[in-house]
Amino acid sequence: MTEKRIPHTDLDRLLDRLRGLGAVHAPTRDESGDVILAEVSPGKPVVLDYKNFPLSPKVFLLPQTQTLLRFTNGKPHEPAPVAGNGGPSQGDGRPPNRQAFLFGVRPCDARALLALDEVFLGGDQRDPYYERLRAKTVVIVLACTRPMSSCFCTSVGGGPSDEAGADVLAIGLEADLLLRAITPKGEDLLSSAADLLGDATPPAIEEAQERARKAADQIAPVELDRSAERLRNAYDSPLWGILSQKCLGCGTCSFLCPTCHCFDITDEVRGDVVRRVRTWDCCAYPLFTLHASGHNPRPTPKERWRQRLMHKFRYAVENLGRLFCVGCGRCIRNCPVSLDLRAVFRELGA
Amino acid sequence: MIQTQSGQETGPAKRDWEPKIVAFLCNWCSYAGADLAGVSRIQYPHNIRVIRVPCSGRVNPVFLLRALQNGADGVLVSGCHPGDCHYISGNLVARRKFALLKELLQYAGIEPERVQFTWVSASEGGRFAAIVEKVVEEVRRLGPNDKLVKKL
Amino acid sequence: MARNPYLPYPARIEEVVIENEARDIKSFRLVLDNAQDAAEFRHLPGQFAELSLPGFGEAPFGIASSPTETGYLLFTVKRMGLFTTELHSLEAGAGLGVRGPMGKPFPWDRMVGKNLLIIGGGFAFTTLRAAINYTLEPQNRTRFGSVFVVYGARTPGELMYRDELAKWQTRDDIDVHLTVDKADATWTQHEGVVTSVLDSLKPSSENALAVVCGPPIMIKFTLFSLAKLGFPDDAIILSLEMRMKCGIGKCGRCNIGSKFVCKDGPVFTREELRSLPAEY
Amino acid sequence: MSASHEIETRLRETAEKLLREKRVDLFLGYEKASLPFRTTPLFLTSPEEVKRLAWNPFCTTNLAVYLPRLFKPPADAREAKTAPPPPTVGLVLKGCDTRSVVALIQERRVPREKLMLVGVACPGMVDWRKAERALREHEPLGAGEDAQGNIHVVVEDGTELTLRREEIVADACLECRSPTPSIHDALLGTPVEGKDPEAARQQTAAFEAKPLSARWAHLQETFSRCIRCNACRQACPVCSCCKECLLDQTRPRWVGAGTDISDVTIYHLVRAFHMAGRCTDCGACARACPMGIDTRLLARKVNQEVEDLYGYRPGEALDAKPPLADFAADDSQDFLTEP
Repeated sequence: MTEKRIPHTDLDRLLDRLRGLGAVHAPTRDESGDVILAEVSPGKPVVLDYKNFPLSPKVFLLPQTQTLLRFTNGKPHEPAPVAGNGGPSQGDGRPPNRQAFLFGVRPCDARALLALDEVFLGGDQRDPYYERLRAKTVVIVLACTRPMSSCFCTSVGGGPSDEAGADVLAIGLEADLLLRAITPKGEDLLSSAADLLGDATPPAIEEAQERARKAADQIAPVELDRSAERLRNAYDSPLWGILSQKCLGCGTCSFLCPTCHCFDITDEVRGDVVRRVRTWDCCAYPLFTLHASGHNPRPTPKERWRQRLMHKFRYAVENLGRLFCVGCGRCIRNCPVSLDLRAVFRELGA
Repeated sequence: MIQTQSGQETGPAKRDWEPKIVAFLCNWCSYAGADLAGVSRIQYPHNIRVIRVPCSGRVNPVFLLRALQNGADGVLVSGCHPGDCHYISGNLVARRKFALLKELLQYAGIEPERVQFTWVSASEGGRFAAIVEKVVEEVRRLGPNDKLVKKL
Repeated sequence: MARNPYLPYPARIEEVVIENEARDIKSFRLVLDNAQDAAEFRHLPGQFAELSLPGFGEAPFGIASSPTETGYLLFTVKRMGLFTTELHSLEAGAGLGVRGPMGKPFPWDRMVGKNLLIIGGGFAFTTLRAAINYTLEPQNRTRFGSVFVVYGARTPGELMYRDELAKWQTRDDIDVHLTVDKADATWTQHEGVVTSVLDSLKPSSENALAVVCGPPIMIKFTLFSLAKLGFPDDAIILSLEMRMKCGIGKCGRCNIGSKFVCKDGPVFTREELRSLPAEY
Repeated sequence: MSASHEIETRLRETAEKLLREKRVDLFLGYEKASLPFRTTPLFLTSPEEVKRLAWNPFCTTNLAVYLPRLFKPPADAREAKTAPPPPTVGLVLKGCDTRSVVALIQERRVPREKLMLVGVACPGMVDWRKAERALREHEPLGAGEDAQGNIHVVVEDGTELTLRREEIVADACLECRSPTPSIHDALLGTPVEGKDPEAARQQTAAFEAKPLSARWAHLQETFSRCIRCNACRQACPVCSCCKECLLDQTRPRWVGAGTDISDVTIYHLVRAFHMAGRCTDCGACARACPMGIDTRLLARKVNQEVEDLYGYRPGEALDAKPPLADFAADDSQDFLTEP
């Protein structure tokens, strides 16, 4: 495990170096003033004191709209490679051959990538589209120093300086950025910029640990222990009906969620051009499970809302041994009716 | 340079490009009007593709948006004159929809010439030809439609 | 590199058979274009595949042919929605795509040495046809005990595979009972719902497995009858339907609790279903 | 003591009485949510629980959105046989929410006689996104209202800050023509005067002043952020109109499922168009949008057109006929093409 540091003032030089290797996505302000993770060209200011991005970085690996197949004379084939970096705006099937560096991903969102890996790289069949994008993605996590009141990563196994899912973990110090390689990809990254980096001194490492501790202390814990078991006994609880009453049935929670990955596949036609596209889908929508016969196994918001929670906190645990929630709090912050999934576990009790 | 209704300046249209206009014609008046134009051998541009609808009131705005999305350069909707509707008031209800749609699209930044509405009766073959001529000419001046077009 | 699981095998329709009087159920005999694909496509009765039509998408259908019927795949499809309406408009010679086989077949290992009670209703009889043909194949027939089939439809004209049904009824190594809800003047066999046949003929549950496919209401009452006949829950095998997209356990819509119908099913025993939420 | 506090007390009394006397089966209100600057809808059925009811500057949700589903007609004859009789519902309504209820009653999707409307004169509700933006890097831990109606915030390090209410109320509140409910069975709070209708007109005029291509470019930039989550549609009380929304239909599929900019634009154009003569400009759609899209931009324009052409303002008169279900022989047809 290599540990290095770089002065904040040299960050641009590091990003420039990475630009020589691939596309660099880093925190930057958009027109509306929000800090988003987007490709930054040289000279574009990178912002480091942000809380988290509105959209999770899953858009880089599971683009919201992605062409799976094209048809020529009725014969299906994979789409031709496209230029670009696999960023959120271009979702064509083939990944670029260039690497994409995601700089400044928060630890919760990086942990979510491990969950997506279980789905798309695990099982009997791997998802080639995800796999190709994933192979070319290097994740540089930036530890959190100022968590939000909707954050609860420490209750789902993560933390503000958690390494899970990171190739490199960066921790902001007073004058430097501490860089810790977590994976071979991360080691490669640090060695490719070795001349820009200094050694991490013991006081710097200590400062990093102290900052991490302080951030973790600010996060209110949620009682999520044994969630799968508790939910197993709660399938028929009246709680689902009560809590889902106010659910509007929009897809905000799912679409913003860094682990939600359900998708739809539809064909699009224009003239002779036919393509098969994958688009995000959401279990809160009635159409998600509607049969052609008109029968719907999850007919009301109650079943649909329960499904979402059960999937994240029980089914995923039973199938993959992992919670499909990383405590980023996006669903809580952005729910139009402030429905808070933490309430489920509070109400369920131990 | 040509000045258009919407105040847009457009360059000369591409030489080998011909505008494609999708025309939604009501079964009872305008379709018969188009037919009359044909049997009367009145010449009009061949750029229109006719879709016969039971009544101009049947035309959902999404039809027009879909036509543009699928590559039409302009859309024309034509129904019976007020008072002539086979269903008494289908065109009058439609008239409100069309007025609002036209305003909305212009507000959103789509040239008003791209989406046009008119009334043509079964006896107005000449009027039909003249309208088509005008619509085609206006759209030709705008050039190919690139707004709303879905690029697969 | 592994084959892209979203890429269908190219195939073409060799023959289309109209299966019912209402003409809304057709059987499509498909042949895969490439011999290598055909060799790779190895299924057992109970499995399904996604059929693909460019511009219309995909839809999952049970494979109606037995693997012992070599050289083609049979799908029997009722006209319901967008995809099936388009499929029904196709004639012999038309091309389409096939992805599969998918899901788990009927538990053939467990079925060896057992008496089989096969119960079907309506157009859900497709994979049961595959199962029957599979068991009747000479090299297989001796591996199973008796084969007792009850198949019901609303009217005589709605029974599918009529030629085969007639052939099976002439054989002495299979007992086929047909029933219709509403008989017509020419009908000489059972009249009434499937359960009434079960209740009167009382097939033995001794060393037996029951395989049930049909509409939800039929399944519901058949389960009562099977319980009365003494079939334990783990001897009752059901096949579920669910809206599906990917067919490989990724897209997340066909789950019942922690099981995915596409890869853990569609075949479940009643016992397995009891441990799952009733979201099907 | 803040004005809201007094209203809250009276609101609880009112709800308690309605529930206790069984004049309503269900009372819809707000309760404190887990995050600052928010409330969450509350479905009350028992008078013992009225203490949970809250009234504060964060009661943004338009509760009328729940009415169509509470009064959903049975899908078929079988459902009609088993469906329970429609409930009597009491609910808290601000001026904007009242307009939505009026629109729903007009469209006969909600029966007036089954509703007990508790109106509250509304001084404008806080948009949490605006409030958080105003706090910049600070993380709010708690928020309340001071005697002047401004917002008092405690942030992460215990510091207390005050945000001026008019700077952080929702955009729609800045253009609200009728903050005091026009119809009600009980009215709480001191009536608040409506904003000058010119405020909304100016917004439209400013956009219209841009060249055509700039307007299009602006929309394309805005819509490129859309993630098609449907929050704008689902949060809208009047947008539960159709048996199956055109945007959801698959036979045929009118609008692609993805985020192709063309599909997204059509989604928003269709939604805005369907708001013609119906949108009461409560702003629920804009507040629901997680991507900060100004969803009111198009609908506002359409409804100003409706007012100019047909003299109709949505959500005002209970007995008015919705303008798109109506016509007049002399409706303007200047827009038609003549040879």
